[in-house]
Amino acid sequence: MHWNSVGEFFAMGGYALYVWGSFGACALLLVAEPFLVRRRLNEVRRNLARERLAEALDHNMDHISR
Amino acid sequence: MNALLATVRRDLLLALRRKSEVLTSLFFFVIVASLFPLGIGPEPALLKKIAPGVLWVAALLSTLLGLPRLFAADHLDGTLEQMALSPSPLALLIAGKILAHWLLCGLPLVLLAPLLGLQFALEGQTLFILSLSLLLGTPLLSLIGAMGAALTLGVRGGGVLLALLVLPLYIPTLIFGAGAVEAQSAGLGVEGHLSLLAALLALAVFFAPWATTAALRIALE
Amino acid sequence: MNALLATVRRDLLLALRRKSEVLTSLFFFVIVASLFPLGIGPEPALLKKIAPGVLWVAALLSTLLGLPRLFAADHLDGTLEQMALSPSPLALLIAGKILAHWLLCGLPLVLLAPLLGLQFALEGQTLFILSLSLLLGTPLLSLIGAMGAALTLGVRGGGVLLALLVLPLYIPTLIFGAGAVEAQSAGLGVEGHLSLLAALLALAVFFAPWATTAALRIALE
Amino acid sequence: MPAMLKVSRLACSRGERQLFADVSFSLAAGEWLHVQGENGAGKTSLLRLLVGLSPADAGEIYWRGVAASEADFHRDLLYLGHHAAVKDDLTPLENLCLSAALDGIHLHEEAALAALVRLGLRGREALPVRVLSAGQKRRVLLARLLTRPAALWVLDEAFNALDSGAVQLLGALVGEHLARGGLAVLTSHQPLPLPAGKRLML
Amino acid sequence: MPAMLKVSRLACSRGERQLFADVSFSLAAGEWLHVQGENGAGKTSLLRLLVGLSPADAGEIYWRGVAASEADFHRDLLYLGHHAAVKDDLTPLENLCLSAALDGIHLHEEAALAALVRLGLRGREALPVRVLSAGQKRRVLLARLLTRPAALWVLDEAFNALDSGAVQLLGALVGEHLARGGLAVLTSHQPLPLPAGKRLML
Amino acid sequence: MTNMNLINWFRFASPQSFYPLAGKLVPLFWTLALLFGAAGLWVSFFVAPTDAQQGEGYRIIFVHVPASWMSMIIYLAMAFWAGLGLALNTRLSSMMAQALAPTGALMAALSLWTGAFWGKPMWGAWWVWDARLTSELILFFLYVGFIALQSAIDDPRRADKAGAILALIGVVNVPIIYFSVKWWNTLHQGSTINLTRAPSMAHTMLWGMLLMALAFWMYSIAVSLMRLRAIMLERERHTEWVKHALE
Ligand code: HEM
Ligand SMILES: Nc1ncnc2c1ncn2[C@@H]1O[C@H](COP(=O)(O)OP(=O)(O)OP(=O)(O)O)[C@@H](O)[C@H]1O
Ligand SMILES: Nc1ncnc2c1ncn2[C@@H]1O[C@H](COP(=O)(O)OP(=O)(O)OP(=O)(O)O)[C@@H](O)[C@H]1O
Ligand SMILES: [Mg+2]
Ligand SMILES: [Mg+2]
Repeated sequence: MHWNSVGEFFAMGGYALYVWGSFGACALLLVAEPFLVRRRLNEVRRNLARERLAEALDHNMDHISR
Repeated sequence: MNALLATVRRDLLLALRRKSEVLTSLFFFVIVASLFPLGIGPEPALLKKIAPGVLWVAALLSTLLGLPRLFAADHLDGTLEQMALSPSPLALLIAGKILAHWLLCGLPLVLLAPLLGLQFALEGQTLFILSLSLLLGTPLLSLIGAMGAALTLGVRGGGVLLALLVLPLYIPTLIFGAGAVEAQSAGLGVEGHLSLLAALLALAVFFAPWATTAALRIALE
Repeated sequence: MNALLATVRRDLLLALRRKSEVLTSLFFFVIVASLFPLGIGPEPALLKKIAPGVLWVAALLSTLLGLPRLFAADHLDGTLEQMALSPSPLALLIAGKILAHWLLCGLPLVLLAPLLGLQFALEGQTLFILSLSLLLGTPLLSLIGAMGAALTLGVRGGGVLLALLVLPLYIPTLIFGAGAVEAQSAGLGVEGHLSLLAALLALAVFFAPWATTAALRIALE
Repeated sequence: MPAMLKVSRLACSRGERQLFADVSFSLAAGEWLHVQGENGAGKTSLLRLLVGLSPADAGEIYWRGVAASEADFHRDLLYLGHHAAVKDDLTPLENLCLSAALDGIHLHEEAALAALVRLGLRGREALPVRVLSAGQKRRVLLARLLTRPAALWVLDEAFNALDSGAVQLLGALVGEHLARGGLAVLTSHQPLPLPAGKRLML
Repeated sequence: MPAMLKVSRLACSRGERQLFADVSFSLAAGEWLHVQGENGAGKTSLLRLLVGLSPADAGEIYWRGVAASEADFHRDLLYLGHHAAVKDDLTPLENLCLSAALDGIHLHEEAALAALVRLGLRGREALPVRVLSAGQKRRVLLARLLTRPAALWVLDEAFNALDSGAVQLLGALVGEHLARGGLAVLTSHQPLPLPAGKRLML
Repeated sequence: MTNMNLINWFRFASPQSFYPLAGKLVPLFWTLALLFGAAGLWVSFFVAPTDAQQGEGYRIIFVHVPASWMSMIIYLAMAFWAGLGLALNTRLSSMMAQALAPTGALMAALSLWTGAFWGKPMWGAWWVWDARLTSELILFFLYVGFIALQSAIDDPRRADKAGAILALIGVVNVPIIYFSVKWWNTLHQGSTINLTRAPSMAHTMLWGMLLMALAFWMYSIAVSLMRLRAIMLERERHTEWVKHALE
């Protein structure tokens, strides 16, 4: 452990912009991507569910009209 | 006026339907601008010196690349015929098409140019002038390009002929545009160059749609 | 083999019928190469330094400009379908089309480049290396370009997507080609660059027609 | 009845070939003209000349008694040619709405949908036109007949590529148009399901 | 007579739509098949599948008893589709000679000229195809029927845009082909001037 | 015998049997990714010593190198699956390729970004036109091209095949990236991981890098599997198994 204070840790020996710029970008994108994928998956599921509901309604209508 | 907006809406919709189109026009700009350092070598001082010219030529070429498509599709499938027979004045519809072309091919370049300028190690103020010169210059490129596209419509060997016709007309724009950026990075005044660009633009806005319309009517005969 | 020659003959005939085509492709090369002095300013030392890069980029762009037309016309009017159903192997016909493309868009550049090089104040030996590098490089551009053209055939936003796909693949050719000329004008050895170009070319000659054919079959489905 | 469209002594040549030299006819409200002739006789050329897409060598065209070039002819005219004139990347619905917008007409989506359904494109409204069959593409174009009010219909081989049901339907549409007092100029190599009209043999 | 072309249980779907699921037929020498159906029924799709331009979802195609993908099928096959497949900038004569060359056939100019004349293009051989009328363009394409020997003709709406004389002529050509022991698969919305053949309703 | 194996493999390769399996694998890989990531971050910030020449700036290596490696590995995997899909016409492998592409593009972008943020302090420039940097940029463009091409074709089967051809053509670029530092002498650092030679870096640094690389690897698998599940549902929405899969 070679950091004497939190401030020193964040200063990164004068390279703060570069080190945190890199790690920050990685963190941001690596967190954002799973969320986007998750949203896509949920959306697909929602659409499928809606389609099946519509199909079920179609069937009901068929029964009634018959 | 409604008809103009309708054309713009239609062309934007068509472009969005080809999702990739908007993005890829940008990518072309980026890639062309990046080709030069590859061909010329990585010396930063040299790169900085040629940056305004390279970026402007890249903008010009990526506008040029989109030009043949400006009327060709509408011509081939007969939509242009229908436009010529439409009750709305043809010049208005054509102005709409040119505006849409600029929104799709010109505006993105203006927005992206500063980023590419960074790659070539340009500074803040110069980047600003670069964007400004492109903001005045790219509509001019679209307007002039439209005339060329209309003139070469349906002509044999159109695409390359178009380049041949249009590039000479682009030269003043290029000289004043790149000149402004160079003047700025050399610490000289830029108003002269920029006001010439603005004057050319004003002229073209009034003149180009009519010329384009006339050329299109001939192409349809 | 006969079928290959027949395709070449046919494409040359078509190009001659559009007389302007052969000439204008050349003109494009000339104009792009001449735009740079305009955009960058007339300093001779600077121009000489950027000459190899500029000429190579111009060659690359003027090849690129002709690519979308490589298969598009044959696709639209159904000739490509007929070729796929012809008793002759499709790969052979396609190889013929690529060869014709090089004869029309590549070879003229090779022949004209030394003249343009003079404009940029290059010397005799360097001019020779410039032509040699283009002689090895332009067929490579046609072969790689054909793959891209086939992949984007009939695809929405084809023209620009094509540039997006093909330009990255052109980069090695550009680096070695322009590199050879630069090395020569810097007085270094050029064999390394040229033999790499030749190796790439050999690879592409065997591989590209097949890949192109496969991509075309997909486009026809 | 007064003639709405009057054409006198039109002449047209292509290359060194004189296609026709002395075409005159007139149409009153509710009348239609069947332009007939072999392949290459000059039917398409005549129609393009009539709507003003190419200039005539000689002759005049009058619309409601005024020379067509001066009259507000375009507003009354609907021309559908050999070309599909639809965008492959758009859906039939979008195609219809946008071409109305270009004509300066505001078209409600329901009206557009109704036109497409009438033309048997139910279930295809939302597919890109690219994937439609040859006949379906023609139908998308023909839907404009229902959405764009125009007194004069000029249709060049509109019956091509249509199945027999669609031929009947188009016949009925033209019939209704005539009954409303419209005019039509048609070309076709097939017999048409229409009451007898004027005939012009090229 | 043994079947030369045998198709069994072909299936094809486009998008989510199943166009057909179980198409089987066989043709012997001298027989022809009329594929019928409404616009969008899947006729063009079936023909493209048959000639191998697009893959089938299921089913097999045999030519002379061998699977078509392995047989030397292309040599025996002539497919003319919706497309014109002629170059606008070339003359009819050049178009014909060059497409023969691509098929690996050497075509004498007289033979090509004779074919064009038979199709009523006398006087048009040396004009660029661009200026020809719609029907004349189709005729240029159809001239290939006379210059390219093939046992199986697959013609998609070949009767479109033709005038009645040309329709008769094409009927006669197909008739001769059948009489020589050829096979043909045709689509058309019009009644055809041909002896009754097999029919397939999609 | 081999025949049996092949049949087995095909059965396994069908989307309906892989969908639930992928669902079970995703949490597993997330856990691994988090574990390796935590350990890797610990090593990279608190165990690894300060570099003699570069000071603290060198710590960028702990994200730069994993991102660079993954961008190449993912490309190879994508090309492999795409090629398999082209050759055997298996639906699943094409979907795998499609699922991998965006993550690969992300990794390439991160490699470029972190490289630029490293280059500024070390070389004094955000960007230089050196062979490795350029070839990595090409890799990024190849990913973007692959995605753009696939999204531009609406028939999925056609999109798969066209994408596969592009992916296979682009494979040439990967060895170029890897060997660029060897073939051309450039600014960029050469490979430190070398089987024939002892690692030239301090062991702790090496460990940090490896841990982070593993974390990135697990992350990539987890995200791609999630995306794969979404793609499977989208593409097969009309099949019976999807209806049951949702229950
Ligand atoms: C945008 C700029 C950069 C790009 C695209 C890039 C790309 C890459 C790639 C692809 C690798 C992995 C290849 C391999 O393992 O052999 C790599 C590794 C590496 N890079 Fe970079 N790099 C960039 C900038 C930098 C900078 C500025 C430095 C340091 C001054 C640097 C230092 C390293 C180191 C130390 C490795 C690890 C080499 C190894 O251990 O194998 N990179 N880089
Ligand atoms: N430059 C030219 N030189 C000679 N003839 C020409 C030229 N341009 C056009 N033609 C002829 O003019 C005619 C044009 O006919 P048009 O297209 O009007 O025919 P159409 O009656 O519509 O035929 P179709 O029934 O086939 O559609 C054709 O016969 C064509 O060959
Ligand atoms: N992606 C898709 N989604 C849904 N339907 C599709 C899709 N692609 C094609 N189709 C449908 O498949 C059919 C293709 O028909 P095809 O072109 O084979 O018809 P055809 O029988 O030749 O008709 P025509 O008589 O009009 O030429 C059309 O009904 C079309 O709407
Ligand atoms: Mg006609
Ligand atoms: Mg059809």
